[in-house]
Amino acid sequence: MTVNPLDAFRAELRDWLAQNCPEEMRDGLMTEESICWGGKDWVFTSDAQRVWLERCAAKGYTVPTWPVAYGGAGLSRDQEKIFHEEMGRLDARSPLQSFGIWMLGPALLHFGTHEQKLQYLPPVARGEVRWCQGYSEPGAGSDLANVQTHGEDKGDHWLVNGQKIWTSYADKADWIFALVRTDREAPKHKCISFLLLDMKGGGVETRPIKMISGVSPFCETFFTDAKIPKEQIVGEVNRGWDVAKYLLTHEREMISGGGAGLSGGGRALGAVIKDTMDEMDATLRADAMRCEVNSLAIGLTLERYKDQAEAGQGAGDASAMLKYMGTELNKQRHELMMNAGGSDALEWDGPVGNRAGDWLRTKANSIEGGTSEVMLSIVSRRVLGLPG
Amino acid sequence: MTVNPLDAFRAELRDWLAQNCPEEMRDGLMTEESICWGGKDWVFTSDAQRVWLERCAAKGYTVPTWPVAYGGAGLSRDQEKIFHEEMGRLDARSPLQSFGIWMLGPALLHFGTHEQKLQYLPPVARGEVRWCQGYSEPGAGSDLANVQTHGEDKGDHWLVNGQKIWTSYADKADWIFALVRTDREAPKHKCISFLLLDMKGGGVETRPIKMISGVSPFCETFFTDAKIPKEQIVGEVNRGWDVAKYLLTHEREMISGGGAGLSGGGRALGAVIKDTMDEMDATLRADAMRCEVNSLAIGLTLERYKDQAEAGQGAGDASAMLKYMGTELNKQRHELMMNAGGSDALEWDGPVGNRAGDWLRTKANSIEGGTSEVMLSIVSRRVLGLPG
Amino acid sequence: MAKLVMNEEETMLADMARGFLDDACPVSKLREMRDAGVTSDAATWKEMADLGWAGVLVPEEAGGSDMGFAAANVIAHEMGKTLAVSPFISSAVIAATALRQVNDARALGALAKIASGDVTYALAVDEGIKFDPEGVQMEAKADGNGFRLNGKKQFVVDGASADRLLVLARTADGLTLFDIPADRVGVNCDASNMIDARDAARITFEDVEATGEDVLGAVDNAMDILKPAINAGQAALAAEMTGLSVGAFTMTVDYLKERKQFGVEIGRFQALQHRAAHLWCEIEVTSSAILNAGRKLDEDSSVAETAVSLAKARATQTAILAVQEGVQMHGGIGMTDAFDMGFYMKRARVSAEWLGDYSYHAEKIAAERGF
Amino acid sequence: MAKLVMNEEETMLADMARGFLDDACPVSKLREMRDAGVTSDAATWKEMADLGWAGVLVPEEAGGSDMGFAAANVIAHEMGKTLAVSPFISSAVIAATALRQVNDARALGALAKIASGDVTYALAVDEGIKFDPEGVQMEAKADGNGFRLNGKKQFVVDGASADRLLVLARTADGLTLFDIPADRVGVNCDASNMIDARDAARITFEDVEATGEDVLGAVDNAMDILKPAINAGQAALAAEMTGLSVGAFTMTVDYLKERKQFGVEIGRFQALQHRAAHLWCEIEVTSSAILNAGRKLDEDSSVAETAVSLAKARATQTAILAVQEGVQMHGGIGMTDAFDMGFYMKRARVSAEWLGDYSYHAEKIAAERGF
Repeated sequence: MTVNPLDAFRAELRDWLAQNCPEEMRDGLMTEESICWGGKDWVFTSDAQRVWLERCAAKGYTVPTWPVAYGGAGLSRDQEKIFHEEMGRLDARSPLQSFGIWMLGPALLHFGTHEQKLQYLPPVARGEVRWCQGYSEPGAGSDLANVQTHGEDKGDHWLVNGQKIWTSYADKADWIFALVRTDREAPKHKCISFLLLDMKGGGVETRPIKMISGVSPFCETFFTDAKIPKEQIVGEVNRGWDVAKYLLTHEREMISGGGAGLSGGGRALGAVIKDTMDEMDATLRADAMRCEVNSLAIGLTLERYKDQAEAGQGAGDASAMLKYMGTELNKQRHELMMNAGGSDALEWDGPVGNRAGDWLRTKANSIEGGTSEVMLSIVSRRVLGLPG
Repeated sequence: MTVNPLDAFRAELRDWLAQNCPEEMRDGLMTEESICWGGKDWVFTSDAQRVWLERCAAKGYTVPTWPVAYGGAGLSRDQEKIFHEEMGRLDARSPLQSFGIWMLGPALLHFGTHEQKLQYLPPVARGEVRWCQGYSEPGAGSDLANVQTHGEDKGDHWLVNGQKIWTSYADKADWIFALVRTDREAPKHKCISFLLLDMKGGGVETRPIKMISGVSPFCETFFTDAKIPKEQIVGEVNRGWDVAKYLLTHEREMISGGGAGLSGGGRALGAVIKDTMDEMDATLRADAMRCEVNSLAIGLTLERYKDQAEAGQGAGDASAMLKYMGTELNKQRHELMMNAGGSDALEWDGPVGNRAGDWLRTKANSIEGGTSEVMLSIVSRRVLGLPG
Repeated sequence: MAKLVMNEEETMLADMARGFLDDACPVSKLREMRDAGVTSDAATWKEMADLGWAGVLVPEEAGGSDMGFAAANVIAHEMGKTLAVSPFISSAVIAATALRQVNDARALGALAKIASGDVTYALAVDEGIKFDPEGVQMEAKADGNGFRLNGKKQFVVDGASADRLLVLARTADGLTLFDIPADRVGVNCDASNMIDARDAARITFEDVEATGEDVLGAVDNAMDILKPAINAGQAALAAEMTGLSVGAFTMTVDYLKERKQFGVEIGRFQALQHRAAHLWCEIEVTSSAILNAGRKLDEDSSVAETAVSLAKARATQTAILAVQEGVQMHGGIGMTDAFDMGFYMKRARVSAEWLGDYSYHAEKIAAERGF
Repeated sequence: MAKLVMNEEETMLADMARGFLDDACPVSKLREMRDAGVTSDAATWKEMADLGWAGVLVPEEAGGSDMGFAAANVIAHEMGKTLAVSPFISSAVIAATALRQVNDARALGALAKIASGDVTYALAVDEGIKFDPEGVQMEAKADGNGFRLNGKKQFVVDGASADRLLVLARTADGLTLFDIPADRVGVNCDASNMIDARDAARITFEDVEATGEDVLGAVDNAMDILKPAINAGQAALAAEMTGLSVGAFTMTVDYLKERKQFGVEIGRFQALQHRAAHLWCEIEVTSSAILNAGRKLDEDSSVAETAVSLAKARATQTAILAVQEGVQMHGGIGMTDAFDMGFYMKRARVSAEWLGDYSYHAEKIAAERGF
């Protein structure tokens, strides 16, 4: 009797999870408080969180699809699906979240040298180094290629001066990857390099920005004569926009995933609705149904795009659709959760926790990583071929 | 004891209506079949329809706010409100509908000479002459001032050649008011005259356009060497755009009125909902409530704009709002009525009458008289002062 | 694991179908039929049968091509693009799926006739204005060894041209599905004058006699047979509606590129661009639900209910948006009968109601999600 | 006949209010209070009282300005534009209207204290997460000549700073409205940490003694007194929300004119233009409902329910749209605490819930329309 290799993988994984996922990590939570971000300064919120990270890292399960050589588990697309299904079955928390996983990883895996991958990726996979992203600049808004931060060529290094904004968790990060203008004359898309900077290497300062949700997930980041060795570049000099564009596509899919509820947050609306069924009026119920229908279909679309990618059909500009639909859905879902919470949801840390803070946080979803308007324009021009 | 003059008017009117409105005319209907359009070729659908028109015309009640000299009853704004309230109380049909009342009347009352008013308005008020409107031209779409129909100056008359489209009921009308280019050189808004043409005076032909609703309320209208005496102009030569603009504002309010349900059609959704309550699902009910809320508020807005006009504050460009909101509402209402009708509504002249035809007809609401997009652009630029 | 990507066979099937339909069933064909007062097209159905479409869900032993539900969706999707007229969903999808649940020689014979296109079926369920199979009241009273059927059905799609009817009726302890010829004594069929110019009928049953032979599956247990069939029909209809959305959308985007107003192509106006882009996003998301419904049906057609309801709910909302935007963005010309958009709008409306409207399916999903 | 146009006095009142509020209560004032953890501002309320606002609904014989409900709406509307902090709706509108229904010397005395600004009131109705006065369960048990109140209230707006509370409780045969001092023994007030940085509280009542003197109106008949008061409060709140919408909208349109992206003002982008225009249309339509509610209340405050529900339903939907568009169109900066838009968004959310959300009021209208 032959056993389907996928079935065997599933059985083995299920076993491993049963034995290794601590009980406290089986609540499926994805809140600001429960997430493990890792990094040099990370303080584990519980022993269980530390153990769970260490065990997963040892198996490559913090970055299941990365190659084993770089700290991953080398899972295929089918195995990855099974991995998420089995994690979901246990309501297991994600062992580690990080911009290193979401953003730096894909950039290096696609554009980096073997040495760079070996140097930077395993610490990310083990949760030892925390990264942040330096793209936006003050006043540039949606015009991301409008980079003013400048890197002067000093032979063996660049001398970087300038300012970034909306750098998520920069105050807590160890390293930053940033778009830097390395040519003053060349046109917008041919003057930018994608550099890697040690934030504790001198010349980098951060200042948190307080948001309407009351917290400061974003910072302003200032570079003053920061010295960046020449080898800390991803891709070629002045071709950093290619890397950035690649990552933008990737980021869109990632952000959309949050919205479609494939991550833990997605279960929230359904749970809230069940909890408040008795008090829920007809209009709220009708709106929640619509939201649920859209959520399921957007989730399937994310799956479809992943399957397409595996089949060699990259999403490209169509990923703007995922970003747009996923984030708009997420905003709507949180509006409904506020509505369902009534006056209990109107207090900071009231009876329903930080629901208001989470709601306000979602308002940034359709702005960060490219606004909904930019996404629609990308679809209109590059997918539909409309003029202008 | 003094009697409030408005109360006295109401009492008298109520009496008159009770005695003069035929029983058959007390069904509040406003369907294609029930409307009396008047005109030389009009065939009354019933004796009651004829009697009702004649009695109203004799009192000036077909055009209650027009001056008595021109066939109206000279009612004030307050009296007009009472007139509509009392008509509504009896569910009385409107005795006469016509483009002469809605469009030619306001144009002549504002721009016409006393002679023109005396000549053209009383026959409209009595339902003896039916007018249509010749604005749009093929290919011009929303760009109404793009007039190619040409009137050559022949001393005592213009020789008109060209083509109009979307001329409502032109095949049934006796006269047409039309925008005609009377100067080939002058810029777009200074070359157009507002002319009055006898459609049976030679040189005018019409061809009905079949619409998706299955009927042909619109026509193409062709002018071939049509001779128009010089006195048949409203306003000055080459200043017809002023008249047209004035009428567009007026038309927007009128079309919006249909949408807000101040005319008979507005009661339909409420009635349908009550009839199908048992079969109505939660989503439909929630949508119908939203529609009802918006309907009431848009109706009040129409009232407010009328009250403002009476107080000397013309709506001007803000009338674009009425047109936009009213027509979008009406489309939505008919979508809901189709939904409420289920499969019964999917047959031409099925168990719920011509509901599908009425639904399809509403799709033109947000196109005719200026598209919703044009209305939003008017608000954006002229009301909000946004650039572009 | 089944992937949410069209595989090679499906892509080829779609290409082939598109080629045939563009040629044999452009919208102008529907227009001609409408103008002639004709609602069915037996000759084209024969051609489709020759392509294997009538037997898409019929086992090979009965002469079918047995391509599966996802393939049926692919065909329906392409049919939607040009509003092709055929009894595909009624006969090749719903009836074939129902008959397939019955594992006997008679059913196999019926399936063979469906596959060859010699016999067409229609599903007679609705009695009120909304789809509600569980609420069927029409009576099939036991009478000797058989039954007597009395009652009225409406919105029987493809019912005026069908050779046979699947009739759902109430028996002593539940619902029973009858498979009877449309010309049996007591069956009176009134063709409905449908806005989409397609075949649908109101059918009355007066003391119609049915034997045990006419029962499909077990007495009082219609749903065992009918549920998978309805699931399959709803999925194919959702696919057809999504094809319709794509068809209407393509016409609209083409128009935005061509049509000039105020001196420029209207497709340069950002407000229209964003609306077109939004509509494209909606269609793209709905397409995932269609693909998923096909995959789930192919896995197990009796438990695909949620996936199918998701597809039909999304397809309904999307198609209605697509035709509304289609008409509005075309302006006056979109409102004329001479232009094709009206046909899309009317078909979308009929399809929105058939086999359960948005709300019916959204409620199914809500029930499954526990609220 | 009352016209749906602001009359001269109303226009003057609005101008005057705007002048005062821009000066005394800009959004920066709310920001300062929020940063200092302060939720009420007695000094400014005194100034407002001197302007006649606290007594806007108090008869002249009690020292009020007695300007009527439409005038109260005008003031609330202006307050909404700058998010001015005051107990205007709780005290000057709701409590004053309630007390006015009671035609006795004690009530007149209380009204005088409201008008002078010396005493402020809060309305304690909610017990669950949604507004539902008819469903109040808090018990006021007959005890000798008086009552004992036991229970909990939440979302008592202006409750932490109020001198007196109007408390709705259940008595033997219905609901009764009590007017008691906030510092009576057994009343425990917990200030809620509200997202809009305004005053609201959770209040518990433990064996609180109340005499017949403390009852407003008749025992078991609270609604005779409370219904007009709630109507008036809802209308004023709707007016405040519409002022808030105008405030957020004005900031947004100004930003569209200034802010450049890709080299041009973002207000040139047609998609944003149309969205801004749509929002303006919504605000304009809602304004009519506000004006109408004021007129209807001035005609007869006890039968203005539908007009008021229309105003609150529309105002809620419009304000939520206005702040959503406001944040989105401002991009990242709109999300920062340093920018004022967040204050508008949070206040809109709180106001949306207070005194009945959209759905509560839409259901009232549906009920009145017979479905």
